[in-house]
Amino acid sequence: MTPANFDGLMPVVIFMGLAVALFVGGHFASVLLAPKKPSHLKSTPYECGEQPVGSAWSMFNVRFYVVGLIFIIFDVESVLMFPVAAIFRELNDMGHGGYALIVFLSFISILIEGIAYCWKKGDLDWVKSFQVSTKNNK
Amino acid sequence: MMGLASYLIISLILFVIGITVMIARKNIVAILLGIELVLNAAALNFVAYSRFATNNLDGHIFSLFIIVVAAAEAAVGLAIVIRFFQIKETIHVDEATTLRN
Amino acid sequence: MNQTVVSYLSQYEFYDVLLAAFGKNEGLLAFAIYLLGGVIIVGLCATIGGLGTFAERKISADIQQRLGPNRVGPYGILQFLADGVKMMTKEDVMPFTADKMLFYLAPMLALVGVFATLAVLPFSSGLMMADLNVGIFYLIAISSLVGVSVFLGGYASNSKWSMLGGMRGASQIISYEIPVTISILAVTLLAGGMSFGTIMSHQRGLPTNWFIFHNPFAFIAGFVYFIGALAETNRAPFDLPEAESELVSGYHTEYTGMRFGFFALAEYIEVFVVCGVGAALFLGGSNLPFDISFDIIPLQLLEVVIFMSKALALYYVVIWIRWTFPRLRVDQLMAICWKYLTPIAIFNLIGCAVWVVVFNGKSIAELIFGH
Amino acid sequence: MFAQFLFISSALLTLGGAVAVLVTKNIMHSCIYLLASLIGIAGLYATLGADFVAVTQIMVYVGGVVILMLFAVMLTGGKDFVSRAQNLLGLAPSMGNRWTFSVGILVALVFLATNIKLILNVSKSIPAKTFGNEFPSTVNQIGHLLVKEHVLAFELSSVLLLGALVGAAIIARPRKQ
Repeated sequence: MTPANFDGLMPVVIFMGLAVALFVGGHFASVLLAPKKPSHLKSTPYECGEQPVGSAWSMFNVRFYVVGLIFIIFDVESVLMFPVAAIFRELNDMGHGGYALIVFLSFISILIEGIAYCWKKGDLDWVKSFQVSTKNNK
Repeated sequence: MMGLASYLIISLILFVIGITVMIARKNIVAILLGIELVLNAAALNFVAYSRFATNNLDGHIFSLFIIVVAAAEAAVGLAIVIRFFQIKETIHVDEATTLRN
Repeated sequence: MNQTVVSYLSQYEFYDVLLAAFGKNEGLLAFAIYLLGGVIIVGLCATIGGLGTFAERKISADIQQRLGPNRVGPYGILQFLADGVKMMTKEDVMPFTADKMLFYLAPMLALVGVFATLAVLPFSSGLMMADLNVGIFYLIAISSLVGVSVFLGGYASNSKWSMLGGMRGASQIISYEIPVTISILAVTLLAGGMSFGTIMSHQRGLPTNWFIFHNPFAFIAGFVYFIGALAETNRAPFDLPEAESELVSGYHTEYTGMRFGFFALAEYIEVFVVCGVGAALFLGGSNLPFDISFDIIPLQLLEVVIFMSKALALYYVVIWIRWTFPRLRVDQLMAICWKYLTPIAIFNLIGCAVWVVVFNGKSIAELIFGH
Repeated sequence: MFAQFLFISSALLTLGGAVAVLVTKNIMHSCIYLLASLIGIAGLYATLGADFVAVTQIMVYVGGVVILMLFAVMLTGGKDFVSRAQNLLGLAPSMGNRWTFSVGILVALVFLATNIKLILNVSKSIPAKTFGNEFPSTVNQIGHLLVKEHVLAFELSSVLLLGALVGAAIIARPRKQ
């Protein structure tokens, strides 16, 4: 395999630049073409015609965080599994298939323990998570 | 220009800014942001040394595990922040005076 | 390996002519080729995204026995241009309580996240823009910017509908990323590499070599990927972040004019991207049947056509599903992700790993017909 | 040429984002500046030829940690957000004052002064390598390292993550006061 060079990364940067350019260009066109008649009522947040009460930046239920928490753990585990999965076939062809399988499966089994724990404790239930956990935690 | 020294200096500036954020802020989430900066500076150092000083990729593995540990740290740290907020109704770090609850 | 459009073109004679014209500066020439290709692909995908809105309305009209848009151009096909012009000429309204910087930034992040994925999309074996060694992994990673932008769009508007939609949207997108990632992990394991070039080269020839027909586990993984991708792009029946009967319009309630247009464009292009990835990972991508190996440019264009037709067929299925199934409830949404798709995806991954070891990586067809 | 461009723009993004994290008074904005800084670091990894680590950086931080932090800010906003939205306080609360900033900057300067000299010596003692334009893949090597030399760390990291999941779920789980 011949080593690739840095120029292979160019499209990534170019596409990001094109996205920014499209954004700026679209904004520019909009500034040129769009009418500008601001009024106070127009720029109130839309709440079906009612006068908004308070700010929307208020507290949210903790279950959003618990979902994010489970996500990030799984995300990191999948990151670590990617290089091992990428060479799994190669190891198998070299005759280390059994060893690779053991390494891989023991990694995944700990992942399964995590999801089983969260399932049992009710963290995966969107609605019931509150009642179940109050029972378990006193 | 793209030598070892420039990467080390970028990493040092990042580290120093992270330390400053950790000291100057009184908001616990902002302190966690500073910790992330510090950890990233360390990981950047590992990868830079791995390219310029050695011929193997052990530095990459190290920074990979730093990223893993940083994610776990952020998860647990933010959980503590949320719990702290439920008890004290603030996330000012000076209010964290008790070791129980 | 790592064939890009530049290294593909460099085997022809006119490349040397171009190189001489650019003063022997290979980097500059590569930049010019990539920029041209990027503009073409962005234009193509923006057109596909625009036509997507048109196709959506036409197909829904078909399904509901209506006519759909038919005024602008023949069969109303220029409707998307009319929509675009309309968006540009609408007033931009920003709520006075909004967080101005983030309000501007959110649509841009969505656009950057979606466009950056286009760089690695394998349109054909030779005319691929970038064949990174971490191709599919890069695609998953950079597309998570869309989740951030959905959250920021909801937060910055400072409207209660937007905030609810943004929170729901972000948690939905990150949740469904897990089954999608694990399904892709199964494909990585079967292909033995993360770059799209490697993945495509394993699916050469007859459709029996496609990964979806490789083994039973990969077959299920294909469907898990598709369901998860529907949810990640906020398509019905998973369109809870923008459920108009519950949340007005979700995270882009306060977005008007061009900024709303950017969100809509990003969403439609993202649907095309996930369909393209599904086609590349599971349906053989741009490979010609029967493993034809003449290397001429018209054949490359044929490969592009094959890739596009596979991706657009999946696009049709996406629209079809939208107008067939009712929307899920939010607790059902989370239950499907964490209690069904994720365990099934992990099971598929284990199954694929065991399959590779037991059958030495051979597909079902190879085992039966034995070549 | 392109590598230099990537290096300079990534370095500017990294340092600019980090400085903005330091000076901004809005916790939401500072999360977004952190995002910019982390993407810049991913670009720096790419210039070092570490493609897998760069993408891991984007995947874990952009997709995970930053979203988690944004969620945590929303979950702990409460009074602070309301007071800022109604402009009761000029600044966002708890983001530090002049006293803490001066202490922090003092510490930073001391640290900077002691380390600059160290770094210059280190970079002199390590012979300068020159690299061409090559960008070889690191994925396969990292995979082999993970299943051979570093297999214990690989397995233990999964135990660490399990511990973090269980611990954080117990701490954050909603319960009655």
